[in-house]
Amino acid sequence: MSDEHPILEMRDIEKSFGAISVLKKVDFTLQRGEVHALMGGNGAGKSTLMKILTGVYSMDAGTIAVEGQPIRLHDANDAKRAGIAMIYQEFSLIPTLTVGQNILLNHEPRAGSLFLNDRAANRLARSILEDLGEDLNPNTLVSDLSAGMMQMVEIAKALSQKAKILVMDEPTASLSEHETETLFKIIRKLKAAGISIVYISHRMAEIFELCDRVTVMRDGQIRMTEPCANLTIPQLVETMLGASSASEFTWHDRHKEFHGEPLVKVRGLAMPPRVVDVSFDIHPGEIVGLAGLMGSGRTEIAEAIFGRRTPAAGEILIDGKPVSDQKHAIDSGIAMVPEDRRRMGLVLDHSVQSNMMAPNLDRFSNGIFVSDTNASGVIERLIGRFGIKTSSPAKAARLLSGGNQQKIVISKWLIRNPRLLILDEPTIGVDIGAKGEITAQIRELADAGTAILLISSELEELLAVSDRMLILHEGRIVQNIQRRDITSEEELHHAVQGHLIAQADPVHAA
Amino acid sequence: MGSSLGFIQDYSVYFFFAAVLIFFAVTIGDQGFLTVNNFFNIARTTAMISIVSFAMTFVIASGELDLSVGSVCALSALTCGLAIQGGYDWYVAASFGLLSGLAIGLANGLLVTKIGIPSFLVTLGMMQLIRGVDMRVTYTNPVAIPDPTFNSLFGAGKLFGIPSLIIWSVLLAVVGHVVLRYTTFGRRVLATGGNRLSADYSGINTSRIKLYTFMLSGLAAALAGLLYSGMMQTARYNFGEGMELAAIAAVILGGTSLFGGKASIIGTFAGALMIGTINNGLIIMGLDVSEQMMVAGGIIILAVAFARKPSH
Amino acid sequence: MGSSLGFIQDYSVYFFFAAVLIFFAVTIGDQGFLTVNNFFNIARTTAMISIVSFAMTFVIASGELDLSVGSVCALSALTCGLAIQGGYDWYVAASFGLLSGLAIGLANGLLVTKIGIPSFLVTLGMMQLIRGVDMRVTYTNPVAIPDPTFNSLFGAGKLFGIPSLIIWSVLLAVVGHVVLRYTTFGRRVLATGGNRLSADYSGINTSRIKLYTFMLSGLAAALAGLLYSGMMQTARYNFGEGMELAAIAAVILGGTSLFGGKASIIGTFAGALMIGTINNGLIIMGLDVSEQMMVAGGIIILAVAFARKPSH
Amino acid sequence: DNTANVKHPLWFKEPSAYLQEKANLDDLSDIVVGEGPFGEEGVLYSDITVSDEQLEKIRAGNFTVAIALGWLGDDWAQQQLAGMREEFERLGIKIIAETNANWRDAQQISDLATVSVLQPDLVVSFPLNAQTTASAYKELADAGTKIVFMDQVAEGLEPGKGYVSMVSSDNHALGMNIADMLSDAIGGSGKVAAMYYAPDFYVTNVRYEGFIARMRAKHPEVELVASIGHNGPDRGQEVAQGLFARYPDLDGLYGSWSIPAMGAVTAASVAGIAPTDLRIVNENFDHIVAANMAQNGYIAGISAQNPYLNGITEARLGALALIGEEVPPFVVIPPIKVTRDNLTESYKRIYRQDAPAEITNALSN
Ligand SMILES: Nc1ncnc2c1ncn2[C@@H]1O[C@H](COP(=O)(O)OP(=O)(O)OP(=O)(O)O)[C@@H](O)[C@H]1O
Ligand SMILES: Nc1ncnc2c1ncn2[C@@H]1O[C@H](COP(=O)(O)OP(=O)(O)OP(=O)(O)O)[C@@H](O)[C@H]1O
Ligand SMILES: [Mg+2]
Ligand SMILES: [Mg+2]
Repeated sequence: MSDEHPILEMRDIEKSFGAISVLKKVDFTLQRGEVHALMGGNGAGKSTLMKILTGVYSMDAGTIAVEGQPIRLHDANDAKRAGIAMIYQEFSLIPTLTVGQNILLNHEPRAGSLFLNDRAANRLARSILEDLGEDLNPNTLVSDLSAGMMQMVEIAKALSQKAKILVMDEPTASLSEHETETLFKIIRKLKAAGISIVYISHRMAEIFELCDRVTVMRDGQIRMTEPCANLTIPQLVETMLGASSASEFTWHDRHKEFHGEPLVKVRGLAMPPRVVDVSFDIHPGEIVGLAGLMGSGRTEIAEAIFGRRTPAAGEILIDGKPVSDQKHAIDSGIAMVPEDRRRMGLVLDHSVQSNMMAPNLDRFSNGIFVSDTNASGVIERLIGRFGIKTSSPAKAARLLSGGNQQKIVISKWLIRNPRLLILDEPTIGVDIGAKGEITAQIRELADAGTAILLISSELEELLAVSDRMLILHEGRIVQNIQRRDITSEEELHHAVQGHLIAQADPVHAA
Repeated sequence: MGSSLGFIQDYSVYFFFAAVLIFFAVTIGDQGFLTVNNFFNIARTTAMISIVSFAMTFVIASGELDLSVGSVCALSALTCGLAIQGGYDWYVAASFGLLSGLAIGLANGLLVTKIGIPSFLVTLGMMQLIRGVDMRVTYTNPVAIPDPTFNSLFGAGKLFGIPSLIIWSVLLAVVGHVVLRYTTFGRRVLATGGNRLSADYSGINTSRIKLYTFMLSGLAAALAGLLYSGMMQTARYNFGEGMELAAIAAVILGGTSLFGGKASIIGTFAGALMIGTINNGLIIMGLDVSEQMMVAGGIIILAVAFARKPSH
Repeated sequence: MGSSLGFIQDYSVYFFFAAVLIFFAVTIGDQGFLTVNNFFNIARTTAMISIVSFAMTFVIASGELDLSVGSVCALSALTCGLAIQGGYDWYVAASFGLLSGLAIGLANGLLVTKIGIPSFLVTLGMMQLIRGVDMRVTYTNPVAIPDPTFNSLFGAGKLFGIPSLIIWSVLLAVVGHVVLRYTTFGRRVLATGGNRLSADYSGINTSRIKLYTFMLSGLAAALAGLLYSGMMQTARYNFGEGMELAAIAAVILGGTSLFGGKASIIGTFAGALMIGTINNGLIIMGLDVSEQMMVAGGIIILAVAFARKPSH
Repeated sequence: DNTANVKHPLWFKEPSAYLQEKANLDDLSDIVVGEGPFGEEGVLYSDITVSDEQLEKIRAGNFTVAIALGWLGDDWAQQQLAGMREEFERLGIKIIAETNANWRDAQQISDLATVSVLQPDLVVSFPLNAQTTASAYKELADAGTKIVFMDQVAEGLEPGKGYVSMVSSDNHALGMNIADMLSDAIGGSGKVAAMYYAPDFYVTNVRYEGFIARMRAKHPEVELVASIGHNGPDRGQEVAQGLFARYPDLDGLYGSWSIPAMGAVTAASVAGIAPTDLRIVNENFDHIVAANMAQNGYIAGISAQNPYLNGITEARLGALALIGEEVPPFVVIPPIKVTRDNLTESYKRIYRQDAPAEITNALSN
């Protein structure tokens, strides 16, 4: 093997699903030891291209060479043999198995040729997790984990394969800043060890921080491959989307003061072990951001407000009345976009249209009979508005790209016109264009009087949207601060770790 | 999978049913297979299984199973029969029968949704428990139903020359189809079976939905029991034995996924009628019992070999 | 769910089995229930169902079902019986029986994985088809098995004072447990049933795995057939009727999820033994058949009422 | 009362005065004990013959017949079917359909409806239940099909009008023979138990009633200590195990059909009970119980039917009715008491061939 050849060369790759062509004569080259960003709008074909590389999909035409040697990829094992591993966007974990069992699935340490050595497996898994900065018991069932934790396990699983080529399909989507930083450290270490990495992400900052080169795809074609150093964010966005729309994604003060009776009052909420004592208010028309580390209990708070969890102590009042259960919460006008679209957001085998109708059946019916025609008008409008890439509303949600699936989950809740909209990591996997559109939507709703509780691990997003921020640390709201008093992302980043932001004019805790 | 192939696969039960009909028409058309009377026979004898499998379609679509239908069938028949013998009017007696089925459906549903027992076990236990009750209340003796109105309405009677059993099953097929496809309830059932957690987050009370499908199933099984007893003018503790597997088979043949979320009542009806037609045709062909079983088994496998690769 | 409660729920079948034993020991301990012989009886009569449900545990864990076990049981018994009558040595005849089961398992597996027919239908069709064959080959006559070695090894014999049927079932429970828990095959079965797509992504040949579980199930059913015929010194076409539901019940009682991915062989064994113990105890109590059915059905429901809320 | 301390089957009715009267007779061998469904006297099967002239007429008729059985899978059904097939062949009547309802009356109704499409001239059938299947038979009869019933009559049909005739073993006598053989086997006194088929099923009900009547009348020293049901032949072993666990000192057992009786044999041998300490009597003659009896096993007596003769008789009665002959409404085949002493000759009578070597060898040991 010589060093003249790039570690990976994909030439003239074509792929269609049925009549729809997804990849059109795609060329992609990966150099040894580089971190190569693969970018593009939702549905551009990034995941499809990489799944061809791991043998999940078979290509219709084209060639693939690893270190100059042409290879054929029929299944995941061929890819494994060729030294290729991938962190899948939609996760490749088995929910009924433990963390340790998942990380080493299909390459478990053995005792003899037949028997498994689970103890060795757990030791290995634990050490990989420790490298990732996670203190997670390998005997935990994966189905008990939060989305962020699952992502860490998925990463650990790919790392455990000791591959030459590592594909990461939105590895930081559900990670908070802290985990992201640890991951970056590891990526740099891998790079130093000569491992080549394909890095897919919609987070611009990460690309510039991490990557050597970037390839941009649009509509199944390669539009550009350039060293990062030669590029600016607006250039990149324009190549991806065809027009610059990143401007929407900057904060502007809505100059609103929220006094009067709050819509939601949270008092002394406790859900051990993560949530100890949490109190805050949300007013109609207000956008409140909730920041915290992964596993700090943000989801638990959100679900308590939505009536899905019974707190151990404390109370949650809507219109002054305690929330009894989810039905009560929904009837009081609360809606929630959950954090895991595949498990909680979608019926993957059902069509886009039926998914979007699910929470709105009362709206699209006379109480008994459903009117699909009424619904399809509204739904087609939303599909257009968010640029949801689907050949038709009848397409199964499973067949959409990750970002487009997420757009369905968000837009189906917007139909409801809720009084309080809880968004738990709403823009996971969503491209920058759509993020702007979603941000605009949130503001529009708030202007119309809807209260918003936004949970996001992407501080940039929190900062872009919120009027006020709650900072959750060790089970308590350690700071309740107006957005306008935060001057930098850096500041917020530290606050989340427990270092308070100096406030000019502290808001009195409600 | 190409979409044109997809079409054939989605409708495979209809194609295959047609193939079965054509085959029998060619081979034994002149031996009585191709008579109105024979088709009436097929539809009449599959009426009960059809009706039970319509409701079973809902249960399966919501992600559960109901194995208790057979013994509920007998329970309802016996309740009604004993009530008629006890001097109640037939419609009161019939209501008692239906109520008994509804009650068992309710019990199944509560056990599954409130206590969280897997439906396979709840309804298997219930199947035994109720069969025991069926045996006990009548000492396994048959209960004669000496009410001509009842027997005509639920059994051997005709309306405009069409046997009442056929009217029942066609009527309920239409109702079932409309409810599944065009009502909020039907949509909620499908969402529940497709992904329960996601349906829950969407504000669908999935426990309530499951409860309703079990009640529907109890009710349908009870109606089937009334039809059996109308047809036989007698009720007996062993009505509906083995019915659960036959009904589930019809449902799955019709293209409903055993894992929930995808269902078709018309498919189920075609599935039930196809099984009935095969049984009928093979007897007319003069095959002996062992041959009938072999061929019928083979046909079921063949019939779905055309069907799509399941996603699970 | 609290973790301490979780523990009880995970092990609920053992707790409940213990409760059943204690109840019978107190009420009918002096009426013959509490004798070594009676426990041997229970274990012996549940040996076949246990063995079939061990393999069924693998099938269910991989996300499928096998309804053909009952008729495969009879097929193997008849094949072996006819071979012995045809003058073959007992071990050759037994191999023929086992091979017949393996062949049906292979056919089931190929139809499910290559053609993609839902296993419920494949194996339901196969159940009928093979039962037809069973009837045909013997004209439904019983086949006597006049081989004392065979009958002792597979049936009424003892080794070190322990009935051979018990040795078979305990041995296979241990093997099954080890394979499921501690081998790559077992892990792959669980992964396949836990999420087939993810398992595929991880490079597991899930079709192959499912094929193997069906072959295992065919083999186990065939062995159960040999044990039946050894115990009764006869093979009959109707061996194993209704066995499929009983086996699935034992599996689910034991804590295996009908949706795949989670399984326990020891739990299955406890489930099978518990059902056997209940049947035995109720007979000794002198309940009549209808009472037995009511109580047994109720107990199954109660037993799992302790079990966890299913995640599906 | 030596049968007072047991829980009788749910369907059990006290033996009628008529039955008790017959049970009081010393010798049952040359009489018909049972009465027909309408109280008719039974006619012995041997009185039903077809003359050459009648045979000509039957053959010329080109008649067709359908056989609708309640179940298959034991010697009883097999021998009946053999008798019918042979006799119909000889009579030149074509069998155009055979159905097996596999114990389910709903299935039987469906089978009969399908059979009616073929418009057979004659149907020979075992009605699984007199009440439930009645309307299906009535439809056939109304369409002009002649019906010969096996073992029981569907309700609402009358001999000569709705159906031709009913052919049955003398089931009352069969049950009484069991009591006699059981008593003989245990030396006239001791403790016995009965295992019965739990569901309501006409022929087995009648046998049990005959058994009880005879026990009371003739065997006061034999105490019936337990009566326990099974709801399927294959559960016999499990039930017997429970029985032996609770009553380890039983002297004898009425084991119902051959399959459950053999289940009891297995259960007894496993429980370590010697064949000399427990005698089992049952009511189906097949190879397996015969072999056990020959080997000096537990089976001490078999109250046997001769189902081949039932088959022959049914075919003859049907044929005669088709050419318009008058036939008796209730024809009876008397049971045979089989013990080890008359085993080979009974075998020959029932199966029309010599007993297999397995049996004869065992007998000579
Ligand atoms: N199995 C499939 N069948 C049909 N269409 C598919 C299938 N898989 C992907 N597609 C379509 O191919 C297109 C590209 O999808 P892909 O997942 O590669 O996008 P992506 O670039 O990864 O997008 P995202 O950023 O949203 O993850 C999408 O329009 C999607 O709907
Ligand atoms: N470290 C962990 N180990 C095990 N389970 C966890 C962990 N973190 C979170 N979970 C699970 O995820 C669910 C949601 O957790 P939480 O509310 O703490 O999440 P969060 O603060 O939104 O963080 P995340 O970004 O991880 O979702 C909890 O019910 C918990 O069971
Ligand atoms: Mg993607
Ligand atoms: Mg969260």
